[in-house]
Amino acid sequence: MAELNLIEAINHALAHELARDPAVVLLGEDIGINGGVFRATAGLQQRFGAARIVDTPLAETAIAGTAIGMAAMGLKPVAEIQFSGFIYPTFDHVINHASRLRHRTRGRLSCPLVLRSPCGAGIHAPEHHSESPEALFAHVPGLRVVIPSSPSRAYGLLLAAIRDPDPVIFLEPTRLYRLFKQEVADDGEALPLDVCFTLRSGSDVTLVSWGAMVHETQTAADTLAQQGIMAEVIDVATLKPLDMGTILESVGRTGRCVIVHEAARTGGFGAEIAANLAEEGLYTLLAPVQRVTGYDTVVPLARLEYQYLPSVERIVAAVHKTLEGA
Amino acid sequence: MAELNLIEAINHALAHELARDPAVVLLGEDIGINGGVFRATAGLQQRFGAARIVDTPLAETAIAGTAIGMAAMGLKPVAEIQFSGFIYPTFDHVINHASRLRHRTRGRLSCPLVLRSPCGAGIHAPEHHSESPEALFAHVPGLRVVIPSSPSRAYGLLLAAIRDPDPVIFLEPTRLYRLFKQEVADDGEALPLDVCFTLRSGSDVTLVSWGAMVHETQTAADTLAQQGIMAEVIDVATLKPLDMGTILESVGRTGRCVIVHEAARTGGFGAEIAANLAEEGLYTLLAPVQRVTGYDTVVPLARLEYQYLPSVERIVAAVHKTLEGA
Amino acid sequence: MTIIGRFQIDYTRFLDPRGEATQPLPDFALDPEKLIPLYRAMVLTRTFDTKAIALQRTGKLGTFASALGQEAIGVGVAAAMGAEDVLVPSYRDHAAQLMRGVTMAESLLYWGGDERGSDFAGPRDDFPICVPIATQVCHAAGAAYAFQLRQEARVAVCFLGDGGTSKGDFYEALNFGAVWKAPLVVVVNNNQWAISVPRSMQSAAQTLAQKAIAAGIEGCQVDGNDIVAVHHAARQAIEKARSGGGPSLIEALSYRLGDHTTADDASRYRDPEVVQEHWTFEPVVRLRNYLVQLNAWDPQREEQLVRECNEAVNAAVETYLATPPPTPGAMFDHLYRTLPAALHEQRDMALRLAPQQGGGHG
Amino acid sequence: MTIIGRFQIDYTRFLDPRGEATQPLPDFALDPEKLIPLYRAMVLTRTFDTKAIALQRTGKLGTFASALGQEAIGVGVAAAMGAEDVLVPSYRDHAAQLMRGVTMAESLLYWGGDERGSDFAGPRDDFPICVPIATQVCHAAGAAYAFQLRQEARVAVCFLGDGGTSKGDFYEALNFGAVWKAPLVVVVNNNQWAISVPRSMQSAAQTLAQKAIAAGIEGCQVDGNDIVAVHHAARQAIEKARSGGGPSLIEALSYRLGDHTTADDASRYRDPEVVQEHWTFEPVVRLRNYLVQLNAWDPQREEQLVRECNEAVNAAVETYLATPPPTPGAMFDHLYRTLPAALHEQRDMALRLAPQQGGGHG
Ligand SMILES: Cc1ncc(C[n+]2csc(CCOP(=O)(O)OP(=O)(O)O)c2C)c(N)n1
Ligand SMILES: Cc1ncc(C[n+]2csc(CCOP(=O)(O)OP(=O)(O)O)c2C)c(N)n1
Ligand SMILES: [Mg+2]
Ligand SMILES: [Mg+2]
Repeated sequence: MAELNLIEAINHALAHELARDPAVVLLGEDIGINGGVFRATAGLQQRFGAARIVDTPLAETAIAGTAIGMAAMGLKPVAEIQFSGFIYPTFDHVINHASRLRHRTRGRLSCPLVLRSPCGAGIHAPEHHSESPEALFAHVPGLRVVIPSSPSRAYGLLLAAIRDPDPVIFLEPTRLYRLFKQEVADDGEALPLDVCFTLRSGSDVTLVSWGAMVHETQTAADTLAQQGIMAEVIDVATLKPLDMGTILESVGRTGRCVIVHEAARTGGFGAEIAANLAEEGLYTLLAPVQRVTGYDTVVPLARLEYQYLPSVERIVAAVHKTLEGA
Repeated sequence: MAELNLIEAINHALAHELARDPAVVLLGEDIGINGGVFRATAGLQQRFGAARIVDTPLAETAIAGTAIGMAAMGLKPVAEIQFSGFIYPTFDHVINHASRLRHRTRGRLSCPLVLRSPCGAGIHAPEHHSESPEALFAHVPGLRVVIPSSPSRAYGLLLAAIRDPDPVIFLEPTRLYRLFKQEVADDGEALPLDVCFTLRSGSDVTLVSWGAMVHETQTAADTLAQQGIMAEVIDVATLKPLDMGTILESVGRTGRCVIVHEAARTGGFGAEIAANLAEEGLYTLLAPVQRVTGYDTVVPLARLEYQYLPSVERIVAAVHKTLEGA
Repeated sequence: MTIIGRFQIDYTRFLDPRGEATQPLPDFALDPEKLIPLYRAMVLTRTFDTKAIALQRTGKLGTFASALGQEAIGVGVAAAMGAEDVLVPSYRDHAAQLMRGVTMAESLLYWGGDERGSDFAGPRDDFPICVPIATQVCHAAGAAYAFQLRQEARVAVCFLGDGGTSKGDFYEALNFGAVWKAPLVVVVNNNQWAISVPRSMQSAAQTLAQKAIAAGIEGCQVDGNDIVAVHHAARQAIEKARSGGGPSLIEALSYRLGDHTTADDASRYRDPEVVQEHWTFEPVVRLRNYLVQLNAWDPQREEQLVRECNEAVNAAVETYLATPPPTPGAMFDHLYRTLPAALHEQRDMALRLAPQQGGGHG
Repeated sequence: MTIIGRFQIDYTRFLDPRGEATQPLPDFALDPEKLIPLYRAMVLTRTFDTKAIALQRTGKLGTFASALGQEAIGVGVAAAMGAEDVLVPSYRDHAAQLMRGVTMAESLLYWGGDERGSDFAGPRDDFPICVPIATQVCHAAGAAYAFQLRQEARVAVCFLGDGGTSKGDFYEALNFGAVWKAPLVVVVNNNQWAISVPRSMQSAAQTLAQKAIAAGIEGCQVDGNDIVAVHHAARQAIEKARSGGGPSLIEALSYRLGDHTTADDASRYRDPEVVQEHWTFEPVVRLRNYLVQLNAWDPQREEQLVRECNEAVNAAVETYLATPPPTPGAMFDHLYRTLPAALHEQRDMALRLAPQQGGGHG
């Protein structure tokens, strides 16, 4: 087993599936000889050739659109969008075509496409490089939306995404790309795409998060433990379809829930989870649900981005608030 | 005062602002001599000329993108997207530019743009013509998102949208375009863009809705009244910024809330309202919140679209369910 | 100043509006056995269109887009395709679809608001109709790439309209296809209108064929009402694509003789007299006249053909109207290959609460 | 077969790589008073670039995109603009921005992660840097339309890269501009790389100038390292646009001598020897050689210029580094003209909870 950071785990998963399944092709900007701007595809073109690791011209609409055509004709394209802010030109093809090709043709054609993109702020990147668009995709019927928060989950979830027969939006938190390493067995074992991962058990409060914020949330849980507050930490990982059962079960025990995400608050995916709690978990809630999120502002440029991101302090404060409501 | 249906009210509001403010220009496909496929712009090119009522080539990205350029240079463009399914190519410009031009330039440039588009199902339209994308826009910081549900509100809200100094997404429920008429005074009086409208008072349950579903919701309230259940009906109208105060106040009195929208359930804007209730209204809730929504499926073609849409029966059933939880 | 690039756009016509050859004809056009099937297909398409519009007018079909006056384009191109090739159509391409083996009943189901109309029993790999303008050109380029990668001798053939050539997808896809040298043929049905927007307001380019130059591929314009010119150009382009020569763009110049769709009223924005003039150039009579000159066609055959077409169309309409509506559960079928557990409750609710309204045709 | 369209693309160069005239020069190029300001601006840009990269390397600036080797494009074009015209730049266009009156301190603030860097004190109507590739071409076309509608004699001048010409926005915007005959000039800085993707993989078109043909407008290619050719072409295009002649496309052929940005390492994907060769063609020495030939330049003036440029850049760096970080409330300022009540609580929270991390440069 190798010690890998998240981007290396992605690279291993891609290589594994390329070697296993000749239908897998990668396409995107600078993914070939350059190995991707974040190095996700480093070495892959050398190994699998330029016909399967395709450096495209600069056009995200066509990257998504041609990938759909490839997928419909039996390939398993994994398309890379270089930075999060450039994923919007793919929306039309993702929503109007990828998500519904199977439905429209009653299963005659399908779209086993993976759309990979970095997401999130925190690396002092230029404008339009710090977006968290997961809620936009999670609203679209027919898609799967996955966000890993550790190297091993990145590896297992990406394998699952590539093998899935339907379109998967796979968002990778850039801030985690190189933040830490973990033992990852390159054993081709996929993780399930329809469950949350409970990272830590606790009885006082349930912390629900995904992506880079799982890191902050775990740190907050450490701090809380020192204060004698035992937090359960759930990494949602697959936002769509949502495994609400795990969250309801946990909140059923703790009676309290704090949801943490980096995207803007209004209409963020935290709202969906909180809404489900208000519908199906109401009688178990001992205190108001709390959302700790990015503000409803444009993600600011580098000098203010850490003022935008939910901090450990904000998470801890929210937990304290739910405990007051006892 | 004239009796107008919703599309006529739109037409009157456009004409009023075109006459009042020379900076207002309209652009879109078939909006000129053809008067728009739904007739929103009927007669306007004849009256205000082809330079202000601009029939564009067929390209939604450029419709949004050029409108942003116009807005930045002092015009007040009102761009029409012909049908709801063709709004997705505008997302990149709306999110990356329109919503943040003011922010990025610290107020030096701004984007007083209105993007009008039909929305919703229920008129047996072809594929991709029945979308309800409001939640996608409502998640984007810097935008306003408005959906009228009656001719008079359409008139007053559209005036406000055009006069607003920032970008407004203005979604018009096609099913209401010709469903009913109402007295509308063409008096240039705008309605506020930051309040919900309480259409009916009641003490037993709060029904919250917007767009075409306000109609179903009001019918449901009638049915409920016959059963002795007094429902308060709130038309959210402006989803962003959300006037949560009015909803909280109402639910504070009724203790029960049913949210009705046509868009797919998961990540729909109903989630945001329910989440706020779980956060700020928890202690007033006497029963779980209910969301009555479109299913998490592709909006089906005509033969099944009414199976997809929330029905009066579903709304009434949801209200009964909240009353059981007493 | 040095000239570093020279380009030209050619226009081809073989049969003039009266059906007279204007230049030596390609071989296939000398053989009535080759032409008669094309003629039959055009007449069938027109019969189908007439019937579909009638169904819509009587509330038995949804919005419908007829191909009136543009039949030579779909028929001429589809006839140049192999069964192994893949058609990537827009909503006005049933002429081509029917040639490919899509049934009229399927087409009616689709326009009648039933997804099953896109589950073609015949050409299983052909794409469904594409409504979002020009997006299909990207899909076609991707499909072509799949064929190329697997070294299959198949070609992706894509249609769009004059309006569609304004959309970014079209240019991006041509550019991708050209860089890949993929087996892609893109056919522009320039019927001179995009709903109410005339060709002159759609682009300042003097031809649409010249948009190929932006991608560095070949583009040509043909008389889209002359099926010989259309078929000839399509054969050349498809052959070229199949043999590794990369993509081509064909602009087929025609005219939309009908309304944009049944939801449109073209008299609001165009002069009926001009439309009338264009009837002089329409493709069906043109080919018939030529066949008559070849002594390969006569009134009896015409009568018989019309009868056959009517029968076939009527049979399809019967099948269509007899198709029971889909059940509410169909909304959840094929949403994913396996419906996620998270959606089971919603499907159950749909089955339980299904209202009685709706479900009718159109 | 009839030829119905003929097109040609011209290439213009006045000064060869050694600074020798290859053909009769336009008037302005005979006048050192006209040329020296351009030379100064190119040297200033290069000095600024060098300093900005150094700041980034020492953690005092964020990712930065240098214009190394492409200075003649921005300077030559901006010098042809009137103050009333509007610049619509990409992220590599500070050569043009500085000419327009954007200050170096503003530019550094922007790249240092501070939105205030886009609040230009000088050219108030110029657009901020555009990062999403090619989207700015749409904005420029819209701006041009606004000028046209108000009958203002202003021109929108837009820059993008060779990679940007693959994006739908570029084609759509050119097409709109052309249909409107709007006062729009689009300049492609063809520096032959889009990060690691060479020009040859970006498009199969032999020139990028020919993409103009798709929109039915004029396109030309110039030697982008010859400021005389660039400035000449820009003057003509801007003059044409201003006088109602509609849009033009200028492809300025240059070479990216540096990395794509400071976040890039070009040695991973391109041969340093080839880069070395391209130093032979670079624009600054070329113009200097020509000025020397005119007896309008000498080592003393060069030395003085270098000193002045260094001083100006250093002063800007000081201003930049002395600028205190924005306060957290700035996130909410200018989000809307008036902050909606729904956001007051969030702003208060941001002010209250502002963490101590972050806020540094870059
Ligand atoms: C992206 C998109 N925008 C708008 C529409 C609505 N619409 C349907 S057909 C049409 C005109 C298309 O004209 P053209 O491409 O010339 O094809 P034609 O209908 O003439 O065959 C428009 C605007 C659409 N279907 N897709
Ligand atoms: C829509 C979009 N996609 C991707 C990127 C990331 N990106 C930044 S620069 C660049 C290459 C641009 O190349 P080119 O247009 O030639 O301009 P140059 O950088 O060479 O000046 C890419 C892919 C982006 N900024 N915008
Ligand atoms: Mg057309
Ligand atoms: Mg470049």
